[in-house]
Order: sequence, then C-alpha cells, then structure tokens
Amino acid sequence: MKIDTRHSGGVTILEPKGKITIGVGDVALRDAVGEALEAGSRNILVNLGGVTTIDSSGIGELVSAYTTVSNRGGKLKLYNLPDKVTDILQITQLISVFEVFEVEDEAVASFSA
Amino acid sequence: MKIDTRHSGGVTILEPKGKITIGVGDVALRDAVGEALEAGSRNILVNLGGVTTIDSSGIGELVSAYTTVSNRGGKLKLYNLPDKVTDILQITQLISVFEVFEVEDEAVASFSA
Amino acid sequence: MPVQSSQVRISIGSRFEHIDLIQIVVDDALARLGLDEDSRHWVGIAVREGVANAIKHGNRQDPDKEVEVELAIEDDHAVIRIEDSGEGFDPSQVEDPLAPENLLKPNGRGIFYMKSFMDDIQYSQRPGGGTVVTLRKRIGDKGSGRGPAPRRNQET
Amino acid sequence: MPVQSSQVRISIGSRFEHIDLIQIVVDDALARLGLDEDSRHWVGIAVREGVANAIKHGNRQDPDKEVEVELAIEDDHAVIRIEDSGEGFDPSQVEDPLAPENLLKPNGRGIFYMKSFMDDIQYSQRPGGGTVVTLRKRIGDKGSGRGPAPRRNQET
Ligand SMILES: Nc1ncnc2c1ncn2[C@@H]1O[C@H](COP(=O)(O)OP(=O)(O)O)[C@@H](O)[C@H]1O
Ligand SMILES: Nc1ncnc2c1ncn2[C@@H]1O[C@H](COP(=O)(O)OP(=O)(O)O)[C@@H](O)[C@H]1O
Repeated sequence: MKIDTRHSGGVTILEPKGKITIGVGDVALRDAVGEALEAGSRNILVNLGGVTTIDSSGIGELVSAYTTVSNRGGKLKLYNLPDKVTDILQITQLISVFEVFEVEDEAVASFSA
Repeated sequence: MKIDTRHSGGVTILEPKGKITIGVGDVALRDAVGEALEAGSRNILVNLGGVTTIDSSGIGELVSAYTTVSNRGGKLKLYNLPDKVTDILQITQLISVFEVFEVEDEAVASFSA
Repeated sequence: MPVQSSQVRISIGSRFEHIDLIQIVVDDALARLGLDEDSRHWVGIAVREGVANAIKHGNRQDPDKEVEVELAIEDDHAVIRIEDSGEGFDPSQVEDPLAPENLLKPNGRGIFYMKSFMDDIQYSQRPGGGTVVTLRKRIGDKGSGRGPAPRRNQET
Repeated sequence: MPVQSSQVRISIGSRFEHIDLIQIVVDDALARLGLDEDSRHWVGIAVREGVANAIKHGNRQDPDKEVEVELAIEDDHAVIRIEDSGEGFDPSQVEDPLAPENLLKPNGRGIFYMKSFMDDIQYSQRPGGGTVVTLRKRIGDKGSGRGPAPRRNQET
C-alpha cells in the first residue's frame, strides 16, 4: 500500500494503491489525509482506482477521513471506484454518504460548483 | 503442469509447462515419454523453456526418461533450458549426462547427424 | 467432493502483518477447490476480518499469543475456523453498523463483513478460553454476478 | 532483525498437493523479510524437498498424519522446521547422489537439494517419534549471482 498525493485546480488528489487494510494501509490513509489538512487543503479527492482490497478497517478510515475533513469545513469525495469497492460501499450503505464520481475532471469540477 | 507433444523432422518434441514436481508433474512427464515410445518414436526432445520449478523428483523423472529411452535404443535430449534448470543440472552433475541444446533447430538436426 | 476433516492449519503470532499470509493460503486452497476468483476475493476479505478480530480483540495484539486458522471441507462447504485465546464476547450484543447512529462510526463493520460475504458464520467459545468463529462457503456455487450477495443472518 | 520465536506454523495432511501451499507461505514470509526472488526460489525448492520427504518417507502419504512446518527468525536467519511423525532414519546412511554409481538413479537427491540450497540443514528426532529437519537461510545475504552456491555439508 502506498499513497501518492498530487494537486489539480485547488483540489488535493490522494491515490492509494493496493490494500487499505488493518495495521498498514488504514494508517497510511489517515496520515495522507492529515497531511493534506495540515497543508491547508480543504478540497480532498480520493482516487480509489488502484485499491485492490478494502477491509472494514479501511472503510472505517475512509469514514473517519470523511468526518475529519467535514469537521474542518472541507470536503472529501471519491472517484474511480473499482467494482469491488463499490460493492462494499453499497453493502455498508455508505454509498449515499460519500459523493462519488466516475472520472477525475468531473470530480475536480464539482468542488468549484 | 501440462505437456504438449508435437513432431518435427522425425523428432517428438515434448513441451512441459510449469512445475515438474512430486506427485503431479513428475508423473505427467513419465506418461508423455511413455506415450511417445509407444507411438514408436525413438528421437525425443524435451523443451524445458516453460519449466518454472523442477524438484528432485522431477530431476529423477528426467533421468528415468533418459534411461528408459536409451534402453529402447532411442535418444532423449534437452533444449531451451531456463537458467534455474541449468543450475540444477549442474549441481546434480547431470549436465554432462544429457545432450543439451540452446535452440530447437540445432537440437532437431542433431538426431540426423 | 469428499468429506474431509482438517486439511490445513496455520498458526500465527498476533501481528496484523501475518493476515496477508492467511489470505494467500486460503486463496490457494479455495482455488484448488475450484472456487472462482471473485468468490475467493470475498471469502478472503471475510477471513481477514475474522483474523483481524482474533488478533485485535481476542489476543490484543500480543505477538506471543497465537491465532489458529483451520481449513477443512465439510460436506460441500469450505469451512474456515479462526481461533484466539482471548476473553471472548457476546456476539448478540454487537451493534448493527447499518443503524443510522452507527453509519459514520469508524469501526464495528467486521462481523457484518463476514456475514455479508460468507454463507454462514457461527461464534463459539473455545474450550480452554477464547473465541472460535467458523465461516462457511459453499463450493460449487459459482456466485450470481460480480458482487457478493449482501446477506444478513440474524443468528450468531 | 529482531530475534523472534515461532512466527508461523502450518500443518497439512500428508498429501503432495499441499506442498504448493507451503511454498507459497514460505515465499510470502521470506519476501517480507526482504529476501530477493532468486534466493526465495531456491529456499522454496529446498522446503518442497523437506516437506515431500516428510509426506513420503515420514508419514507414508497417510493423509490423516500431519506434516508441521514452522517458520521462525532466529538471529539473522530464516529458520524452517519440518516435522513428520514417521519412523525416522539415519541421515548418515544416505548415499551420495553424485557418486558415479548413483548418478543415473531416479531418486536420492532430495537431501542433497536441501544441502545445496540452504545455508544449513540439521536432522533431529522428534520427541514423540518422527523426524525434524531444520533448514536455515541467512537473511540480508543478497546472494552472489543467479545460481545457488553449490554447498555440501559433511555434518548431518
Ligand atoms: N475474537 C474476538 N474476541 C473478543 N471480542 C471480539 C472478537 N471479535 C469481535 N469482538 C467484539 O465485537 C465487536 C465488533 O467487532 P467487528 O464487527 O469486527 O467490529 P470492530 O472490530 O471494528 O470493532 C468488537 O469491537 C469486539 O468488542
Ligand atoms: N522424513 C524422513 N523420514 C524417514 N526417512 C527419510 C526422511 N527423509 C529422508 N528419508 C530417507 O532418506 C532417503 C534419501 O532421501 P532423499 O535424499 O530426499 O531422496 P529420495 O526422497 O529421492 O529417496 C530416503 O529414501 C529415505 O529413506
């Protein structure tokens, strides 16, 4: 699991790759979101396209990230979901909590809408 | 482990793919050589290019195949050895027992020399 | 499919980094039983949850305490038993992660994952103390599409 | 590299088809210890030989008898212990597969493989009866090229 961070149109884009799972991946996600907030970013977009496995701790971290960013007056949105991640967000009924986009342009544009 | 059999210039070419290991791959090799002999072939060439792992049983089967074919007045030769297979033939000092070729043409031609 | 007792057992010290290894073993064993890749993905995640709970809540991450995972075939099911030596708990007291007040909680979804992805899950007490969770998945069941069937058992 | 006692144990019924699974587990564990792919290949083959012997000669392929494999880190070595519940044997009586009269024999190369591919191999008796073979490979040793170092110990 590794997370790349880049910027596009005032939005911080986080790109986790691999497994967001207990003990390693979940902490990495928390750290990346924390750093983005520290750096002053309030518009955070997570590209889930590279995520192969997300366990319940990983989903928990995604929820935590969402609430942390919201509490700081920011927004955390998701895009490019693999089918298996969509399945899990559906089963856990979190799909309606998150704003989810298919492609990056659309997702980035949504922050300035 | 699977073995393809084909023919070229009076030579039967066996092409094992995967692991030649105890319990499965070793038996498959024995069967393929047996069938070639049954079908009257005495010039047998084994393309080891697709072999990923060969354990001591697999090496044993190669030796058995060699002696069985020799006892029937035929020849069993090898070609296209992956580095790891060469290493094992060297360590077991079997490299000098087998006739080994790099490419198919050369190996096939050697039977009519 | 022959009825076979315990085929494979793995014991690990209680470290999260061993979870990958368990998933790999389970995946390999289920592949050899002919379970398709998608189904294996979901079973693998369920097994991860069971092992994570055994490490975290059961053995409280004490690396000297072992989590034991047993793979067996019973009738036409793959059966995965995960055992820890913790204090146990009452599964009937576990909250519903879909309840509105729990939806945004950072945890509490592990058992729910297992229920969703397996055909059956049962909790029991280990004789010497500790928890056993038994996960069952029908083999020969090719699954009905890309996703898992969201299934919620009321038992356990 | 911390000194750690038993990290992972796997038990299998005595069937050759479980050997792949052991190799996968060992490979995964050694990868996490930073051992390069080539070295892992050779260790994997050595482990296959040890497990094959335990299944074949030790437990005589009785699927109800278990072969137990333990992975541990001791000092800066990966240590793999393979145990069966067979009748044991005297390793000093094993013939040299490189002797001219043995060169064309179909078997007798398993222990030789293990000696060639590991840094150390030791046989001992299992307390309750059976054989234990202990394989050691130095970790942090990046290997010296593509092939294994053909090494022949006189002990064991
Ligand atoms: N093996 C176990 N031993 C002890 N308690 C457990 C075990 N598994 C689960 N629990 C209890 O059940 C609760 C719910 O578990 P779970 O649904 O997996 O969510 P989470 O692990 O995120 O809390 C845990 O918080 C814990 O109190
Ligand atoms: N775990 C074991 N239990 C009993 N005997 C063994 C065991 N491992 C090896 N042996 C004995 O040592 C001999 C040599 O083993 P090995 O070098 O692996 O060659 P092979 O297995 O091809 O015979 C075997 O034939 C067997 O008699």
